[in-house]
Amino acid sequence: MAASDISITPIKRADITGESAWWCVGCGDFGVNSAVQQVIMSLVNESNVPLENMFALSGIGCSSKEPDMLRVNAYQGQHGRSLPVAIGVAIGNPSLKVLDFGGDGDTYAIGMEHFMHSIIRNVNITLIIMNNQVYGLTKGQASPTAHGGLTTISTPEGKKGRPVNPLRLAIAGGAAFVARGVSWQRNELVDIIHQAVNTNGFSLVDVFSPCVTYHREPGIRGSGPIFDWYRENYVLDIKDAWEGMRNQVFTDEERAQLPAEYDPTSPEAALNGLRLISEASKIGREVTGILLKDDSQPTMAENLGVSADRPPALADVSVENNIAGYHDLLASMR
Amino acid sequence: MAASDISITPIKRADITGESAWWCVGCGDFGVNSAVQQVIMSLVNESNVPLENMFALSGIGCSSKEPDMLRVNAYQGQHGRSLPVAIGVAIGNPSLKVLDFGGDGDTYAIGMEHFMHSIIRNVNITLIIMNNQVYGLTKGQASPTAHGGLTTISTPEGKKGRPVNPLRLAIAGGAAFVARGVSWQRNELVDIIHQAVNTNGFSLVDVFSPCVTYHREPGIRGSGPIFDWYRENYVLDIKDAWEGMRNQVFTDEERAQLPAEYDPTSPEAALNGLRLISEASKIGREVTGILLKDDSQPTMAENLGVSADRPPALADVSVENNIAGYHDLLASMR
Amino acid sequence: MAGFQIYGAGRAGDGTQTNIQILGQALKDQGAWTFMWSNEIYSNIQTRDTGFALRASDTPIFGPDDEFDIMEAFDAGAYSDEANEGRIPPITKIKTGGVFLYDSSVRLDYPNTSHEIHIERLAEIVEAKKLRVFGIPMGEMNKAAGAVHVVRGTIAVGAIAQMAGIDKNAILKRYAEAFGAGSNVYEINVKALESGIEFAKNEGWDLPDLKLKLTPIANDGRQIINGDEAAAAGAIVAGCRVYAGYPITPASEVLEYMAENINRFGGAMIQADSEMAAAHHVIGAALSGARSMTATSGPGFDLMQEAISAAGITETPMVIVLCTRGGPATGLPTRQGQEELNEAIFGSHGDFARIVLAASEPEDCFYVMEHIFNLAERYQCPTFLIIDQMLAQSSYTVPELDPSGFVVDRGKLLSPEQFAERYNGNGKTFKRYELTDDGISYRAFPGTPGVTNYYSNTNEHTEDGYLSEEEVVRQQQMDKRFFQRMDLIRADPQLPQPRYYGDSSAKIGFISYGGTYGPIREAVERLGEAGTKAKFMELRTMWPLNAEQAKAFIDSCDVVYVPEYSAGAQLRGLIQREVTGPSPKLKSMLRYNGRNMTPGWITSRVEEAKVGS
Amino acid sequence: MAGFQIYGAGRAGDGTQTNIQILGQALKDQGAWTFMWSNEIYSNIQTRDTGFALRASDTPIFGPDDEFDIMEAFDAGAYSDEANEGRIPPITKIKTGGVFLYDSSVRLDYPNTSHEIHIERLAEIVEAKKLRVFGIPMGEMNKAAGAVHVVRGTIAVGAIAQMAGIDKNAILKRYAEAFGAGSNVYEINVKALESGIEFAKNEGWDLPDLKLKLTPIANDGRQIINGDEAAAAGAIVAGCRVYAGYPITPASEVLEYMAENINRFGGAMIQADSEMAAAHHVIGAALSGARSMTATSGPGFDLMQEAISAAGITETPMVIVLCTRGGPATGLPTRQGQEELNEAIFGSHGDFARIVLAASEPEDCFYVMEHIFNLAERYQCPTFLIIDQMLAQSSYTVPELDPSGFVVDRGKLLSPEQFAERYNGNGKTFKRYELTDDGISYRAFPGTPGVTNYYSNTNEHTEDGYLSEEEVVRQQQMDKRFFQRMDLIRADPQLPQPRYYGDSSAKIGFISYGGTYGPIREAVERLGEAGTKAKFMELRTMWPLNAEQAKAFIDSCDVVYVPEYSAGAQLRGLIQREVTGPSPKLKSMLRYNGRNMTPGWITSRVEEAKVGS
Ligand SMILES: Cc1ncc(C[n+]2csc(CCOP(=O)(O)OP(=O)(O)O)c2C)c(N)n1
Ligand SMILES: Cc1ncc(C[n+]2csc(CCOP(=O)(O)OP(=O)(O)O)c2C)c(N)n1
Ligand code: SF4
Ligand code: SF4
Ligand SMILES: [Mg+2]
Ligand SMILES: [Mg+2]
Repeated sequence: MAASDISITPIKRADITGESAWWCVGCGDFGVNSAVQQVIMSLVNESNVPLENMFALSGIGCSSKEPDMLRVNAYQGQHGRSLPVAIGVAIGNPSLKVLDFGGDGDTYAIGMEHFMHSIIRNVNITLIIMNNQVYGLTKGQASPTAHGGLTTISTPEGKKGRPVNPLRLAIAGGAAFVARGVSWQRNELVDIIHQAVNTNGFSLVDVFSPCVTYHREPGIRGSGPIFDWYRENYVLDIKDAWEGMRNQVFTDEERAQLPAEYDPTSPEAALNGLRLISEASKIGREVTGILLKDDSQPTMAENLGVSADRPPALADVSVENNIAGYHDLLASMR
Repeated sequence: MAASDISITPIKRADITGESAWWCVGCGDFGVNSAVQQVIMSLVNESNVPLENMFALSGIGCSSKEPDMLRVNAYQGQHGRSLPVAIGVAIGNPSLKVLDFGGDGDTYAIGMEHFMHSIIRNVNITLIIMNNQVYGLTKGQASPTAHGGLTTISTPEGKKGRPVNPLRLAIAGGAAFVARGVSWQRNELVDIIHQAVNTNGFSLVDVFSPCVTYHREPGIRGSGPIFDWYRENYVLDIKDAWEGMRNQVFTDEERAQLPAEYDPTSPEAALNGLRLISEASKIGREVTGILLKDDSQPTMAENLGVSADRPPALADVSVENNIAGYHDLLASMR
Repeated sequence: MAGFQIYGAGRAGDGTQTNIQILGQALKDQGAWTFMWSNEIYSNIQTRDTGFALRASDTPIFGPDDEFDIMEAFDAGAYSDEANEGRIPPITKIKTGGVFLYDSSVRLDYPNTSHEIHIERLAEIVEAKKLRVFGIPMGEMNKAAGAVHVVRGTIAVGAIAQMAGIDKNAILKRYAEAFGAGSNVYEINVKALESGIEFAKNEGWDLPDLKLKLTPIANDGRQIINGDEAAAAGAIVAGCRVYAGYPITPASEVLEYMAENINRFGGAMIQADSEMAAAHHVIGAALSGARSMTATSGPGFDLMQEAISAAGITETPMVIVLCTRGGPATGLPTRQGQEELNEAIFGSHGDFARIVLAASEPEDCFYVMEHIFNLAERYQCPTFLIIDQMLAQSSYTVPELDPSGFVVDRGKLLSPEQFAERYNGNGKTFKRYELTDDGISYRAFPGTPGVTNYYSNTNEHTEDGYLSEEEVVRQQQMDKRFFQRMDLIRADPQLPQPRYYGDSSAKIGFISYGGTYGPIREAVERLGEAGTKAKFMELRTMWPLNAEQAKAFIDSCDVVYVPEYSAGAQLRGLIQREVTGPSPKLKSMLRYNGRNMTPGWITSRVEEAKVGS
Repeated sequence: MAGFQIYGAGRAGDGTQTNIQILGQALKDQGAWTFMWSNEIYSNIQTRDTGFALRASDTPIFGPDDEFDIMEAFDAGAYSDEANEGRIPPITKIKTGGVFLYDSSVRLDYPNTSHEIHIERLAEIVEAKKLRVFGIPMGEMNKAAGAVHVVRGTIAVGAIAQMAGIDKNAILKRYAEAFGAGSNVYEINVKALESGIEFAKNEGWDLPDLKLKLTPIANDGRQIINGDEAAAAGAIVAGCRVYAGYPITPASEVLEYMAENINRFGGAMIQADSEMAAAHHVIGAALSGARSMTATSGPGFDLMQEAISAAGITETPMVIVLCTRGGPATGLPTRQGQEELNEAIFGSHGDFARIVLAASEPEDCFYVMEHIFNLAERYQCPTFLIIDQMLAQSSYTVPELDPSGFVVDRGKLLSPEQFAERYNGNGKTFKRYELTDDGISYRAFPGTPGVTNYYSNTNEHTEDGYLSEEEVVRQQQMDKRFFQRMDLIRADPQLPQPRYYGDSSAKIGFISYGGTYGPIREAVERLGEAGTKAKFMELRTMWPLNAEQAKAFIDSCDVVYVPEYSAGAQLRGLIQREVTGPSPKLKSMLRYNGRNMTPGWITSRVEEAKVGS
């Protein structure tokens, strides 16, 4: 089918697959791409979202090659700057489903301004970060999420100083949806991304997506082992985290007040999530799972008075049809 | 005395006062300036900090005119960019006491990247923000801290969307010191700034410093009344906030666990502070006081291996004295 | 041409500006052409000296004149550099025989407190300039009437109206508009105005030489508008539906205009977090299919450089109104400057097509927006309009602006129907960067049927937008995007053409752009009247510069003056690059102290050059 | 000049690069001059085709030659555009009669799996180019020896060593250095090397035409270094003690070098959050008194524009090494480009003094850092060094670099002692922007005695740094900071002077800058040898451009070619602006496909032009 034929459901993976692969064999990003494609297929095939309405964006980095791996409407932009472009798209036409892809350098270093403001403005997009602790594309310098001690070409003595914790910032900023996925658990990741896309407002899905080429832990080389390192040394499932915190941090009375399962939709989720992150970090771990889901806040488009039914991109700009309004406009300046 | 004579304590206010005043009569910034001068005098006169070691920076804005109001080593930079310059100064010579001044537009809009990263890197400086909810210098557009509904020239229908909450972000980012002052309570403000300067690491002092010219609340005009509006409708002292939260939010058992007074140095301060901010916001209030003080983390200078005793600015750069090292350096590339 | 020029010398917050503005509006209603500007506006908000000025004439005018006929002095800042900061007091700018109308109250109120005027201290300059001095105890009159200090200006307006024969009712109409007829503020102003008129009448004051013969206009639609507003209004009429910007002098008025107006037409105004964000919002909105733009000035423009480069390689239409001011860095943020031409044309990394236009007065700002948007979409490239601070922020009287002639030409942007017709069912595949015969690829609206692979990429890319580094691909895209595109642009008849003024046989020429237009045009006229033939080429398309046209003009002259507000002589550099090389024929006239040029500033430099040669 | 050029055609991750590098190092130890570069390096990390190349010569060389004498082919990417993406396979670049040495294994391992070489498929080109083909089953030999796939390259090195007569021990020494003598990896490589030697010996292969007569150097200090490393090392020797940067190709090597080395000398390397932050860190560090710098490329340079303007008005020394690449936007991020000259000279808003230098090979990069820092501090202004991707990232053999001659001249930066002497006890007051006779104001070290009012301001300011908008103040500061400063800079004898090559009586000239130097110099020599006299002016100070020198050179020519890596002909534009205007004498030679120029690429264009005329 010519891609420009009116899209006919059901679409297959091949229909939304780009022309070549740009990642090292074994790179975690493949897992993310696969999950993303699955979500797109499900949106189109099951939720009747027209493929025409998908819009993918990215910055620059290995992770930002994601639009090259897809075949959807897309923009691959400048390093760190995909979010403000995504805002333009989402406001220009609020009927578009905007997926923004980035790396940990892209979004949490140089893109920090936009990251925080996009959250606070609650623009209705889903941001998917392939977090690998390094600048992959520029050959392995430490990124802001590199853990303390990580040795890279830019931190020959091991990284000093604290990493950026995106989940904490997103919760503090008031994101509508905050989750951490891992690239090697496809089904969970699909579920997370799916929920993110279906949340009205700003959704962050930070995914641990290991760089098998430049992320080097002492004694570990290659693809498989770095995944193991993550599994064994770094991540902590939110269920376990909650369980552990309930049991270890709280008194019996307090525990009685706490639900047995972590609930990302509870009004306490923001504070509980932050607390979980802190507790996990005390044992050097990072929480995975859905931390927060709250789409009670108006989106940026709503605040600006535009909507899928009133998209600026499709506003009538013919002079004829607007002439009365234009005359009014000018009459006020005399 | 010629300012370049070796400074002799005690210094007087006039010694550290600039050439003219750049603010509207009644502007809150005068209160901040006065407190800052008092802190400088106390540092110099009582704590034996040489006046030579003070370094003030700012961006652009009414608030950023602060260095023009002082007479100390200083840099008035670009809008939103004083923090990265401050980092350069603080790393170039860690013996300098760096005070950075900014506005809410300056630091929380365009300067957001640097705000978050300066916090996370824990650079040893004190950031003092004159928060007035508007862009004063450009004549009154809404700033990121403008409260919902505020009418300004850029929000003729009232501001829509959430304000940036700098305290929440600073706590989430891991600042060493986080406080909110108000410009009309000089003594408290002096105390806060003093503590901030004496904290090793990144200190944020966000000060409500009303713009008497452009911050317009319905039915309120001029200098006095806008201060009253803040007092009566907007701020909530941390003591009262804590008291209120203890009594209203917690069960009796929980309350028993909580200290009677808010303690910014407790290990729970970060989470308690965030909780206080949330509770206050539910009644449309902003907490004032010291929320957090924790200087346990290494500073950026420490992480980079420089210090007051080993300042790059004063490193010996003579070729003669370094020649052996230079030869080694070059010998490695053959 | 008959007219006069008034300077209101007061203090920020004392109402000087409002009253002068009202006087100007009333004069316009009476048939005058006016120009109103801040002559002394400090980039800070405080109760310090300000000067707001008004020029009125019986023919159209586009800038200030050299000296002032009347000065309204509301405090001592009018004649004295009180703070000893090197300030040149405005009184020096009254012309010989001019009028000094001042508040003779012994004590003034806030914000003029302690800046009372001591008339005896100006004896020397009054003598030297043979000033006509009129004192009115405005502050005291206010107090007696129980009115507020800020209406002192209204008293002054009344006195001037009386002396210069301006219709009282015309003025009252404007006060009514400003404050609401019948409101308390209005009534206070009416009384003040009347007391001013009375005072002057009682004293028998008269200024026969300043009486303009005007024909009141029965609402012929003439507008009072500044360059920013005109550009913003023009943008809306041209179909701009997403505006993203960050406040900055002298561009904030564009943002504020959009905040007020764009939503009514189905658009959105995004007050961005920074200019960097704003520029990328503009790209995003353009990708969604909206006509979008931003406006900024120097420091903000610096922050947009990367986005501009992205728009360049992704072939995204991007409209920027660049309001220039005195630099570098923060520089002189509220004052005149044209130091951003270089950056507009040569900033950003990489070679890509771009278009840089300039406007010279608000009418031009308004109408050029039609072309800006059409050019940006026709050639899918960054397109800038440069306007300088004087033009951006001064209020001009211009003929009624007519939106009806605007043509919206979206170039090769396919409507959903066109898209369907072109691609659906015939096996053809849409390719964002297709190599077409005419060298321009199609755009489309994502979200409309069939548009599923609209891929824009800041990496070098294949025809369908995928990253590629192959030399053949690169060469083709570069040739299309840069060489072929610039050739098309050069040949486009909608590129604003230069305008010529003065005597075409003259051997003295001027080349310039932007707000220098008014002063130069008048200078050329005055030179002509004084027997020195001169002519003026006003450039409107700065890039690509039409070298043949410029060469023809320069060749026809013995000397070509290049007046500009730039120490770096950026315009002259451009002419050298594109037309002449370093040439003794080109003579710079540089003004880089933040102050406006006036006709006399220019003519005197021609005289000097003559004496020198 | 005798020498040869080898191309290693493999796949990212298969060890091609390492082995070629080791061969190059060994050749250098044997007395050769080498040049090593990535000929095909994609801006992505994956197992796709890469090409790493080595040129060796018995005289110094500064760039690639046209064609390859030897190709090591590790998989089918060497001869085929497998993915059908428009890629031109490297085999097309072997010279007639050249050598094709390939892995003849039937199956290859990761990352070359499924890209096995089918030699029969190249019959045509082998025939046409009369290639000498040598197949070694490298993969199979590895497997048999239980070694790893990546040492196939070592086998190839062995075979080449045998055929071209390169000393085995010289090579082993470099493997020992790379992997540690006696280590397991080392031993595997030794075996592989030997097996390659044996194989070739057994087959009786020989390449007598490629045997270089070299005199092994007994450690004469000759270095193998790329432009980035040379600039970074030069910066440290020049006293740079704060480096702030953000990774970006082709400048990351500067950052990495600083990360490794600056702290030992009491300095700090700040890996910034962005280039914007980095540039401001540089300003801050300079204010503290440290020599500081950053390095970046196009997109990062865009982000520094505002900071540059701030350095301009605050008179803060700011050193930027600008490593250029193919643009616009992301463009061709790992490939050759010189599209940032315009932005370096004309970017940033406002008029201020700046200095833009260029270097042409690593030795130049190293030594010019002495002057960059001295100039930046002497004139207290932004100072840039432009180096292009080829120069930044290719490894050159250069004579031993000597730090001992560096002079650190900090201009009017007062040491604590000098400050005390000048100001203390005599009632004189330090003023940061004092109007001095020589037009340069003093700097000082905050934190040292007496320095209590060191105030830098991005607003226009008085002599002591306070904000001022007064016209007199503005005029004085602008005259000092811009006009006077540029005059001083122009007259400075330490501005790198142009270098001239070739026959000074020639009428064919070349003007260029940067890494085009090597290819042009060779082209000029070859033209000369072929009887066409030519000469070359290598510009090293791009701004301020010395127009007299350029004019003299151009006047002495009938035609001047301007080779550059820019579709926009940015260098030519600069020459037009400063020297000639549009001139038929100037002929652009533009290469903008991301590939390096070679001598033959240039000479053939001269020939074409001749034929054409
Ligand atoms: C303004 C700018 N600065 C720097 C670069 C160079 N650059 C390209 S990708 C990248 C970092 C990539 O790291 P990350 O975002 O973590 O993505 P990853 O490659 O790890 O997926 C950098 C620094 C650039 N392209 N633009
Ligand atoms: C890059 C840039 N953008 C915009 C401006 C214009 N500008 C000057 S001050 C200011 C805002 C000031 O607001 P804030 O920081 O809150 O300070 P305040 O004046 O309220 O104290 C702006 C937008 C600028 N100088 N530079
Ligand atoms: S370098 Fe790392 S992040 Fe990039 S593609 Fe390879 S494995 Fe993935
Ligand atoms: S405008 Fe507002 S913030 Fe600025 S000086 Fe006046 S009162 Fe203060
Ligand atoms: Mg990464
Ligand atoms: Mg503010």
